[in-house]
Amino acid sequence: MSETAVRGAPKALKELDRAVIRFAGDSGDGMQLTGEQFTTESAWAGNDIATLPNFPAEIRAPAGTLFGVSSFQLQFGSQRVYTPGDRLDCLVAMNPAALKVHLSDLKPGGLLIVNTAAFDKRNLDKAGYASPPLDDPALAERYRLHKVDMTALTHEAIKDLPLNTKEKDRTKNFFALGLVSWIYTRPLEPTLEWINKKFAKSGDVAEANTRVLKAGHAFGETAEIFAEHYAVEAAEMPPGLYRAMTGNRALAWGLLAAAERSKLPIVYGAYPITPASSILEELAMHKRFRVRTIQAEDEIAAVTAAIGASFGGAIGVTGSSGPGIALKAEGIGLAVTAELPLVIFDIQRGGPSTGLPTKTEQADLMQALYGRNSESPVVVIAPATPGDCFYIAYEAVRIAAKYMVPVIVLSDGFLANGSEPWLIPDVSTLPPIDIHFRTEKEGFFPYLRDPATLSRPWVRPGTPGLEHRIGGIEKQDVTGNISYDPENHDHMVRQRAEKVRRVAQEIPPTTINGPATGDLLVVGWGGTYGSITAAVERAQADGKSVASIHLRHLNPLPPDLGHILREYRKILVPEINSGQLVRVLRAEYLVDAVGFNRVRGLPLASEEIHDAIDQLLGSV
Amino acid sequence: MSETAVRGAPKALKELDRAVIRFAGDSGDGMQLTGEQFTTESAWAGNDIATLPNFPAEIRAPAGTLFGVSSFQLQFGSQRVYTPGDRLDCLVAMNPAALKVHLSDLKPGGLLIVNTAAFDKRNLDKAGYASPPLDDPALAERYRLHKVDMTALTHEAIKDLPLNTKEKDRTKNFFALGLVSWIYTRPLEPTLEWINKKFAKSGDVAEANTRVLKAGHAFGETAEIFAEHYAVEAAEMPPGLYRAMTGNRALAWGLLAAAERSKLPIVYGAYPITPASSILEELAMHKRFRVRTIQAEDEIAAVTAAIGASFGGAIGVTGSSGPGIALKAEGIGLAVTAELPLVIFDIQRGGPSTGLPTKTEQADLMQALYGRNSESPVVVIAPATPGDCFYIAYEAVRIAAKYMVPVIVLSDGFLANGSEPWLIPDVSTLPPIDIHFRTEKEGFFPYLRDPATLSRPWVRPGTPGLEHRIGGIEKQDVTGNISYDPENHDHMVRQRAEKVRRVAQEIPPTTINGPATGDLLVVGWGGTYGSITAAVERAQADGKSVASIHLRHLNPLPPDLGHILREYRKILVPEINSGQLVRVLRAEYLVDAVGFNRVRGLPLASEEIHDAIDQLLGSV
Amino acid sequence: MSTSGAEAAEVPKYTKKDFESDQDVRWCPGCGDYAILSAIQKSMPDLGIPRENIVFISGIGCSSRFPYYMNTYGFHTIHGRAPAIATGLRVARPDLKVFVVTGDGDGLSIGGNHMLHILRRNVDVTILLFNNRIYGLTKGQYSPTSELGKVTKSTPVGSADRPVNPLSFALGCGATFVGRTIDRDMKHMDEMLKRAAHHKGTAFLEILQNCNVYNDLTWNVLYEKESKVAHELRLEHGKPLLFGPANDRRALVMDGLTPRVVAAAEVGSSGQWVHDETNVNAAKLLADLWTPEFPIPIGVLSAIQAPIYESIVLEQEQRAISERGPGDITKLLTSGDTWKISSEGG
Amino acid sequence: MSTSGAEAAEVPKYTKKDFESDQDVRWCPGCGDYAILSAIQKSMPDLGIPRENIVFISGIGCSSRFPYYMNTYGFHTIHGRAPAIATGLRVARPDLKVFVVTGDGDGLSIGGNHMLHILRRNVDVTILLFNNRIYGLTKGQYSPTSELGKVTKSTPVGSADRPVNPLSFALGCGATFVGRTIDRDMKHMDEMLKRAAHHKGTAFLEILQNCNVYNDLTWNVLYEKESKVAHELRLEHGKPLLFGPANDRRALVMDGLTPRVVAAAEVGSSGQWVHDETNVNAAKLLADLWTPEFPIPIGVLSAIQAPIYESIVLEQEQRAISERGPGDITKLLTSGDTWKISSEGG
Ligand SMILES: Cc1ncc(C[n+]2csc(CCOP(=O)(O)OP(=O)(O)O)c2C)c(N)n1
Ligand SMILES: Cc1ncc(C[n+]2csc(CCOP(=O)(O)OP(=O)(O)O)c2C)c(N)n1
Ligand code: SF4
Ligand code: SF4
Ligand SMILES: [Mg+2]
Ligand SMILES: [Mg+2]
Repeated sequence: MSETAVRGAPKALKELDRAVIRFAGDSGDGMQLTGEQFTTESAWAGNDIATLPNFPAEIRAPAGTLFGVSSFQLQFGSQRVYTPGDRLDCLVAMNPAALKVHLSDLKPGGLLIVNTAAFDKRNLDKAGYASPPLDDPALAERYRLHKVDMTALTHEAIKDLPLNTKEKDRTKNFFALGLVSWIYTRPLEPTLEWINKKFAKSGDVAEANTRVLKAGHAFGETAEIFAEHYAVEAAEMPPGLYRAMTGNRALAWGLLAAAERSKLPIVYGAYPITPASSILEELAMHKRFRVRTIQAEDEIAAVTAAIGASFGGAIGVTGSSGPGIALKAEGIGLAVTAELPLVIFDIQRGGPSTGLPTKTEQADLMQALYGRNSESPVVVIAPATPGDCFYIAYEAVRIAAKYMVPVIVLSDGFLANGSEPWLIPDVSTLPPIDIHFRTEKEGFFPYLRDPATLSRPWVRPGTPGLEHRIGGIEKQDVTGNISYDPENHDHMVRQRAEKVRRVAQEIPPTTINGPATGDLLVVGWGGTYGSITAAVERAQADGKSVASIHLRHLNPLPPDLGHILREYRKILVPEINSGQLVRVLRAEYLVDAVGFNRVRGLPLASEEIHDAIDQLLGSV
Repeated sequence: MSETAVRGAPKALKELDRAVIRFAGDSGDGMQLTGEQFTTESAWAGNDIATLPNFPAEIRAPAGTLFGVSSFQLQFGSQRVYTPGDRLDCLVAMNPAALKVHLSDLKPGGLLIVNTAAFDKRNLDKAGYASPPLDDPALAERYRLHKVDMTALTHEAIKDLPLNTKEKDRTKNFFALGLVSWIYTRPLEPTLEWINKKFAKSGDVAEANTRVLKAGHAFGETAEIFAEHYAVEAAEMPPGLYRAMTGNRALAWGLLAAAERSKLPIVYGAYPITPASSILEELAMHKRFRVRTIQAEDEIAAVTAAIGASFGGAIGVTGSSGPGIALKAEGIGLAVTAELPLVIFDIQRGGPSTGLPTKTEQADLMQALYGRNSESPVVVIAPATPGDCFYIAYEAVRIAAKYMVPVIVLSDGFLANGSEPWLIPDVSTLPPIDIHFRTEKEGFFPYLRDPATLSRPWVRPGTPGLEHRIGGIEKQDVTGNISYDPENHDHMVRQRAEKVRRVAQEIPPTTINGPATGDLLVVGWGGTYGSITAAVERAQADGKSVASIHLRHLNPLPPDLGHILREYRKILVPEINSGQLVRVLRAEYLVDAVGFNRVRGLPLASEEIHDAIDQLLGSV
Repeated sequence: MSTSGAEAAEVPKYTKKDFESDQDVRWCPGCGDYAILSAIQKSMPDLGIPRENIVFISGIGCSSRFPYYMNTYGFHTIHGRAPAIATGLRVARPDLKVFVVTGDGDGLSIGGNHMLHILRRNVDVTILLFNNRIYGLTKGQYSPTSELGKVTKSTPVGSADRPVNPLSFALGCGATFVGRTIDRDMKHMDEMLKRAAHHKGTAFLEILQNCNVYNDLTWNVLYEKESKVAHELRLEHGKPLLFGPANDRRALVMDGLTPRVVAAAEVGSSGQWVHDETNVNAAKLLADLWTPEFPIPIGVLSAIQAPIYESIVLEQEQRAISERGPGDITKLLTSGDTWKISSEGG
Repeated sequence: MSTSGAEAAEVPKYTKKDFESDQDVRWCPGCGDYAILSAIQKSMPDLGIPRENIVFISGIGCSSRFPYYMNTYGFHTIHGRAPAIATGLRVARPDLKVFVVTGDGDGLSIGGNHMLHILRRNVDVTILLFNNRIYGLTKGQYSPTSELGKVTKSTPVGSADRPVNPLSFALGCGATFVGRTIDRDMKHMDEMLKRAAHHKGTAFLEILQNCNVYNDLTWNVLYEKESKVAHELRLEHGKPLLFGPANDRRALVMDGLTPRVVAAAEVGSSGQWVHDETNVNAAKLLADLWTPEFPIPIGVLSAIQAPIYESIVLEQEQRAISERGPGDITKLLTSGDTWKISSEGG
């Protein structure tokens, strides 16, 4: 991180172009809230931001345990920030367990702030520390260690308020927030506003949080221990109105936009599952958009209810995570052969089976492409960033309705919970979603296809004279009558495949980040967009002949992809799986693409991707 | 078909080296039985045989309708017979609908035998014949047409028996059987024996069928209309005791053999579905082998019940067809991560969705490989012929137990119902299935792996001192304790994949049918073995530089496969799907393999494969 | 909401013919499904709903082939899922009249969970369960309603499962309408079909059906004239529970919490058990009765009113719109914490 | 068969400690699951079964984390499938004592179908359903047992589904043992756990459980001393249905087919309703009762004997073997139609 001294500050104010901070503590310590507030403050400061919340599968894991540690990481900068960052400039550890779990990610010489009050014998034992780590001189040598008794300072600041000890304790995360806000010169206004809104009804709590926040801030200002603090300038970002956006909210709002533009009700059938549940919960709050949520008895009912809705002339949507998507396979197959619009959100998480419910992964690509009996082609698309989820959801509805086809959206736990400053779009500029239900009797057949899209007519039950029956048994093209004719079956298999291929018409030319031809092309999809872009731009800065492309459309693939791949001597495909897209590319284009694969439940580190690039180029 | 006159027969007896015959009629006409009996007679005659039953999805489709036609085809020969044959030497049509549906498959000059009694106005209308086809002179020109009033002749033969008209009518299929048996000089003994066994309790019915069978035979002998008949010599087949074997029975019996050799009970959990149901039904008849069948409430219960049995120390097996396998995906994922033995039979049928329940297909390969959430590797194997199903089922159990891994067996509707003369093996020569349950407490850990197989110990509940818990959440290697540790997860993902890769140790060297290097290699898997081999041997006879290999192991692939593929200039992969194995080979070995794909619910015609070979070679 | 929309539209005068589709019927000759099909087609005009507003949803099975033969909208879906699909359809289109046709396997084996949940949600759907106590389409394996010890293809020495009683199950799930009728009693079927179709909320009607190929005469006790008279108990609201031939009339009475059969003569009208469709407790008692100890109840066991799932869903939507106006995506996007970045910014 | 094998083995003297595993318990502080865990561990020695012959199977949910904390064999499987897995295990190993631990979501939402079928089959498994009327593990969406109109994360203006009553559902499925107990009544839990565990066949025990994070005090009526005394109806076989404080004792009586609450004094012992666990009709009536109109029944509603699925399956196997000897694959392969081909052949 480049530092330049700035004059005239009471304490030395150094300027940074980016910083990576992690707040870590007990599930009960409110680290997620602390991180979110720090994010908002940084957004106000005009920085670009990427965040990474990380919490245990247990609801409220017992205090002090290693598995109970919850953390929130963000990177903010005066330039484009692609990822939450790999290694930390600053770690705030609210207890020994947090220190134990996260210390290894802190850069040597990094800022380490600990709440000494939590470092008692019990907590040290729970964290498995034989001896008190803070007494170990090595720690202070390796890092810029700051021991702060936040608990005491917090209680001091509000001792006169009529709250019990537990309630007072609960505010200490705002002490940490205030302190770190001072260190990075963040504006406190947004948090103060939040406090007043949130605790409007309980004045004392509002007062307590306000005071503690300011106390933390003042502590940094005055305490001797902090020699300097930092400024991170506002980033060069396209002008406009911004908001913080998480992936799941963006998916939900993308559906709302689609409902408004298509003028159709949306029926969202879902069964709760981490990390997809918040889509259901978000949609349930927006009934005014004629989005109807059904919390179904299971995933099979969720997808089939959505199919029933599509049959009725609404937009049927369902969402889940890997295990739930597996259960929907048979239902999706029905939508494929019934040729009805259907949107399926798959918020990928660590697997197999129950796996790592709260961790991220990209390993459902093959399931999305092939996870059904027989030849059952569907459209597969994936968002690149939290904000992109908005456009992807909208696009999914548009394609599903236009082609009468299921569309699977592959998001993941990282995109779902991560957030970024998001330029609010002018919805009227989105491509229209024109629905025309067939009403003319003349020449109607249920499987009479549109020559351009091969889609069959969508008929709303209730339309006089168009009464008809469809089903899951193979049917004759055009008439839709049950047919066991061998040639017709072969024909229908090809029609269903060709219809999905036609969706390639909808894919814009692929943008290449870097030279149009060169030594190495890095190909990515989904939530690894940030890590890959950061790594590639670093390699380019090193003067390497490297480019990257990001695939939002995974089936069908972009028409220009084959051509692009052949312009590079090597192809690297980083994925959070054992190599799925790389197999698809090899099979499709017969190119010797190689994978970079780490399946740790975490985003890929751009540093590691950068190293992989070097290695592969080394061998050029 | 080569014909050579033979002296001294009352009617000219010509010798053929092979013949293809199809019996076709109403679902109610007993064509399946007729075909099966003719098959047995041909087996007695020492021919090699391949059969193709083909019946409607409806149970008893209304009489006379096109969709109600049921047929049974077989090829028998004095040389190795690989397929039921593409085009027919002889077609027996019991009614107009049967003629309408099947005539196009009869070779010009082929033998056409029709039951004139069924060609009344009603039946002609139902079959959609504007004018009576039998009166059309073109028919008699194009084929050797024989109009026989089988119904009348049948009634004549048994007019004195105390059976009602309906009962008498029902025997007419045996008239056809007798007639065709004479034409191809088949021994009647097996059928006569069958009649006496089957109708032991009802003497009149036995008498009726016997008389009608002989009447049909005599009719051929005496009636003027048949100028000649044919002999097909016994085939050169490995000596030994033979029986007719169908694929589903072979799968069931393979499990019985595995139960006997492993000394473990087998729990078969299944939910009925065509064409897999007969495995459940067959197993239910063999309780003495300690095979316990559970007809579960659905496919999810079927697979999870099997998993529960494996956890208990039995061999858990489940079976279904494509739609049911889709429902089992989540359960299979549990077995993957719990690392328990599990065998899954997938009897593939036409799809997607409900599709064509009674027709065959090979389109579940991708589902078997990838149809689960996240990285969820399993072993996938496939039988080549009906009889091979016996060895595949046995092998599946052996591998599942040795590696503590799920094994998916991909059979199909054609193998399931088709039959072949099968050399009865000496079961004691099969590789042993040694089960050792862990009992030593010393140094026990649930996920402590065997260095050779990477399999974890199998512990029978009830073993003192080894009480332990497993589950679907990611676990620490060795200890099996729940673990969210990123590095451990990456490690476990690789361990599970490597364990499946190690199964390659079990795969014998691939046998190459043809030159070890050349212009073209045809690669096949599953039920297309026969069609491919026949086509390739024909091409070889034409002097082409062509070889073929057949893959029984689809995951992992044979270790020598990559090397073999590189020995040929072109690679052709015929499949009854849109190109699945071909994608796997291209991705894995980066070879420019091309597919030959017809998805018609029928076996591939070896003729078409032969043409495809010519085409590809033409372009060499 | 419910099907009001449908009733609003003005309705042509229909006959049975208007509800016959052009598809070949593909059941076995002699199958009980033929009679049910004709009874349902016959009962349609009585609904007073335009044909285009009627939808038949089914799963998989011989019974589930049903929609193809109705000249209405229809969807032959996948095995066991029809109730869930119908739920989604009703939430999207509360103006449609929705029927679900299912079998004992489709509705109570693989589809049992969806059956439970549609019944407790009380979605406004008419469910017709054709119970032939066998899996017909898959050629004769036992079903969840088959008798314990039933010998079938999959149970050569007899099944080991106690059967589920569809009516008891439905009542245990909180069904608001539960009835039973027979494929060979056209008049009763017609009555019951109309009762079920007019019920507001989920109507569960079990139709005893003959599979003459794989389970012929499984309901013979109700087919043969004499045994039918002897064992059939016709339930009629407000009428006492009497059954049996005129010369041997019997009454069903309660003895504490145990039902008993006594000679009708023995009980004065005061002691009689008068059928009350609104008494769910009584319905649960009746659902469990069967020969030989008891008569077989036929008719409407229970019919009550309860909140309808999709009506509440739609009311919530209407309320939200009337209170705060229809959704406006632009307003939503710009609501809450936002900040401007001016072109000079950064 | 049942668990006889287990009982045969000679059994060490256990204490609660012997059933505590070495795993950290990962529930929220204050969760009702802690009390249930300790009650179950405490009840284990009473089983008189060697620890290694006991297996706990669960699905997914906070409640389903249970097996990790028991020092027995355990399998934490997938969501809703525990009953099916337990069925397969019992068929393979009728010598093991098998428990299923599940939740209101795991057992009655996604797992409803397996619950129906294990109950009708009467597999010899003890099912413990922790009912907190919420989805805990997924952080607070409503469940199938949540009250109509329940406001949760997924239902901001209230749920639209009528809840399912676990006891009525189980009885409708033909359950042979149905009981209810409470996480905050150690003594009663202990009694009920033992009763359930000793039942032959499927025992269904609902345990009212507090989720203090997402649905705190949902069972408060049975937590607060006073209201507990006022509303709890303790069911005891052979005892009259009396409840309420000493100074205001009340009796539950039948008025025709409708239960009524009257002052205890009013009914002579003759008019009393004496609880009979073997009367399923009575159990069905009791299952539907709840405050405010009625008391809340706690205890064993119904306990009857019926054929056990896996026992029949195993008997069929034993009979086949004893009648025709153990299977012999070589005999089978060479049975029926076979023919020889001699080396000269062809
Ligand atoms: C997922 C799935 N599993 C199994 C089947 C096979 N199957 C079709 S219908 C049926 C049972 C039909 O029984 P029932 O519902 O009683 O209908 P019936 O044929 O008796 O009218 C089964 C098991 C299927 N089509 N799909
Ligand atoms: C197939 C599948 N769907 C959904 C989930 C997510 N999930 C886990 S537990 C649960 C519900 C738990 O509720 P309950 O059974 O009442 O248990 P509790 O946490 O309340 O004890 C859900 C929906 C999952 N793990 N797997
Ligand atoms: S199998 Fe049975 S239920 Fe199916 S159509 Fe035939 S008779 Fe009817
Ligand atoms: S979320 Fe509720 S049920 Fe789950 S552990 Fe916490 S308190 Fe218990
Ligand atoms: Mg049935
Ligand atoms: Mg719960």
